[in-house]
Amino acid sequence: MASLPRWTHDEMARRVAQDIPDGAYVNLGIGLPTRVANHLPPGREIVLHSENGVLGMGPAPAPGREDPELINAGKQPVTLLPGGAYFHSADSFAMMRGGHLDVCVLGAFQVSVRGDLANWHTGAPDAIPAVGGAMDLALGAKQVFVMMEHLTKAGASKLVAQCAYPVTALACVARVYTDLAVLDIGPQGPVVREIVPGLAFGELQRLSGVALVAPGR
Amino acid sequence: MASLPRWTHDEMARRVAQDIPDGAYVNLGIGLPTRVANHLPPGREIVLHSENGVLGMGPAPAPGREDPELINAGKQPVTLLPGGAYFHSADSFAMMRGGHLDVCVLGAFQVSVRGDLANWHTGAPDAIPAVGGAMDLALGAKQVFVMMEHLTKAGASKLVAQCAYPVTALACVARVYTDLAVLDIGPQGPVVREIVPGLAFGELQRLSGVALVAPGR
Amino acid sequence: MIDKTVATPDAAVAGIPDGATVMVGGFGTAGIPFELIDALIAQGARGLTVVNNNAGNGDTGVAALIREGRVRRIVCSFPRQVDSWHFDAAWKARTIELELVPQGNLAERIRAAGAGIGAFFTPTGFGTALAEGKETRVIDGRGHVLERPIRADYALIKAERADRWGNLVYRSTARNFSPVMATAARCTIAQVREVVPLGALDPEAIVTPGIFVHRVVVVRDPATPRSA
Amino acid sequence: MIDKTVATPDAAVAGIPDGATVMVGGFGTAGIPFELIDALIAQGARGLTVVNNNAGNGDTGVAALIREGRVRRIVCSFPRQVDSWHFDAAWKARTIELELVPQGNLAERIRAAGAGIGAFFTPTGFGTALAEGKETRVIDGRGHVLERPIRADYALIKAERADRWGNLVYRSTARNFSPVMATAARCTIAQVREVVPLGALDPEAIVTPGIFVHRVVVVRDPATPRSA
Repeated sequence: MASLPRWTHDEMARRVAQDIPDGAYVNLGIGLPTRVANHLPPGREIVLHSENGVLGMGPAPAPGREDPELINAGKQPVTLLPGGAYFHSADSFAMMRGGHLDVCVLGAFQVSVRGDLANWHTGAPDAIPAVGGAMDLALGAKQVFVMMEHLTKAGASKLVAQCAYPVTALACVARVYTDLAVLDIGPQGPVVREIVPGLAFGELQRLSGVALVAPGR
Repeated sequence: MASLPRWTHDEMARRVAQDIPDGAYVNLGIGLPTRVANHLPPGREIVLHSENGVLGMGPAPAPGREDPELINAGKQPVTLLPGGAYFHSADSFAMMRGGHLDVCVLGAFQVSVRGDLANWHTGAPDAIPAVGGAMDLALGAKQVFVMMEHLTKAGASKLVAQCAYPVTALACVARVYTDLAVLDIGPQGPVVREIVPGLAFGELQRLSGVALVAPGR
Repeated sequence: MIDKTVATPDAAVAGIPDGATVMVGGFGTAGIPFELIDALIAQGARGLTVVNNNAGNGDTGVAALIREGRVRRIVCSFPRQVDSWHFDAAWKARTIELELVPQGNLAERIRAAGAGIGAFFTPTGFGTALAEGKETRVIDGRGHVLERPIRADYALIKAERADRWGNLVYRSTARNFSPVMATAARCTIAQVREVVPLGALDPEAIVTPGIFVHRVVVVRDPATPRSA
Repeated sequence: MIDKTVATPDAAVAGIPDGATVMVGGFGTAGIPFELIDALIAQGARGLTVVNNNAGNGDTGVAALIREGRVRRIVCSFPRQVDSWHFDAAWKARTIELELVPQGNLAERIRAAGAGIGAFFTPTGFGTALAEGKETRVIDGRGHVLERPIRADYALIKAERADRWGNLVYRSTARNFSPVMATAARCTIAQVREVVPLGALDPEAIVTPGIFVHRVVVVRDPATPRSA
């Protein structure tokens, strides 16, 4: 396991950022997806949405300039770019549910071969459940991208035939970016678009536990 | 008929205006109800709503100062008072449908003894139908008042056992102001609250065609 | 770089195909995008479904679109007016189809389309001829009608000011249906009196965020009709 | 004359009875009406149902209300946080009931209450544990869940400025749930930094028209928490 070639989190974020076109309206979920903001290609104007009621989010403020009332959905201080706008929560989720965002990038526990997403609850019976905007975000864009490690710490594939964790939304994921590969969720299952350099398709297939469609097929 | 004592339209409007308390949010329908605005008692601050997206309407502008983009739902030029606000049509009707207005005053073809309202369509088969905000207004306030002549030109009562015209909304009318009387729609039917001076209850009952509850009962 | 401005009304309405559903902002004399409608007439699209509160007044705007025979079907709340003669003639000739919708349901159905709501129960219209054939349900003792979203291919709207991202602010009661229509169309086209630099619009006061707007064209001195 | 201002937070929360449903604006550190919540704690109402996006952070605001044992039931989207220890303790002790609602459905259900919508079909939550027992329907090939309005007796919100009619404007992301909560409560109570003369707020930029607001109290220097 330790010898597997892997993309770093920043390399994953850079790879996702490459797929976001100029002019796109994008929501970056809490955690790993937030990092995509640091890698948006210069020259592209990309408008970031946060579900607590803002479009046109800018980078984090300089230290000491934080405003507790200008925050993103992860409750981190942010800034507003020229052209940004504020609105209330119902308008904000209407924007998502209505399919107006181009891309949402989300983290995941598991993604199934038909694009079901599990990212809100481990299913542990004593855990306090919390869903936040996860279920709305999973339906909230023309394309939903997932960023996750390919394997759990125990080495199990997070690409699965059927989600074992409680699902967030059904058949919602378009593309998955892992530390090992980039895969599209196609009608025949996950189609491998890229593999981390140094890893063979056969090895990726063996690790993944579900049938993958080879690149170029 | 010609010898009946009757309140004039302005007297009717003044009577309605007396029943609108200080601080009320009010929508005045097209036609006769619009006249109520001219009779609001001085010293009361009453906020007028128009369903095309304005609260805090003021009087008509001075001649030559009309703005075709500042109009009421009757498409007449109006003004905005200090404290007024603009909003879009969905927010405006949400305000009505959600029961936030205190009073709507509407015209009517007929009102039934259980408060059904008919005011949008004569039912003539060749007439082009048009409803506008009528059905929304009829449900759009804590209290719906109707202003209408008591009798048709042919002398038939517009208070009826059951509406012959297509209904606008069921069981929505709280109070009716006619040129002959003021009546509340109670569980036992219309309760006479006032009669035009010079008309006896018995005569009002005879003209009305439906059983009235006498004042003070 | 995002720049949604286009040079002319003709460029703004380019590509609207025959048979499209087109929402048109405006109520009475307020907020009607006359120059976009004129450009649509010149462009030639036919067989349109038009969604507007009214069915045209006088000889301009939606009335002109109807006069030119471009409208197959209209969805509105109040077609019959003293000066709706072009609609009246088309209706009597049975060359136009009418879906009559209570005004609040019209606004809410348009909002539902923009907000991704599949359907909603509304008390408005319950027990009336306009609810005939529709699913109903009594909720908390009150009758409701199930209403579906109204979506459009295009929305033509008028606003006061925009920036190059397509953020919009309106002026007084010219706002009316335009902000909800902007959310319900695949392509929203706004005519504005002025385009200001990015950042010049107060972010607290933007009514339509640019995400809902696809093309912006400046019409500095738009036509304003006399009061109907 | 309309004058919705009251002198103190204590006067603002007067009359909230035991068992009331109380909406509380705010998301994370933004827009929380701390001074109104403190006044509510001092006032003593018990057995409350609280509607808020979260279930309290640290030792202030909704967390303090929970710590004091005033909350029987909470309706929220995200109770579990690093500093939600008072909720966590009450939940483990089974002294608090939780209705977990996806955040967008929470906002839309609150809006529906304010807008007089009886129920609506939403795609959010379809096929998940949070839709169990709820009516579902496939509309245009997509699964939807029927959701009901969430109403309240009181809403406690924070805004930036008001006038004596109760018109409100907010500041940046402190807006969040407050404008929809204001529409869904029988009595909406706003704490604001400033009351300005009638007419001083731009009628194009008022976010919450005064019709939705019943009491206004000035808290010139409200508490702001550290980032959670």
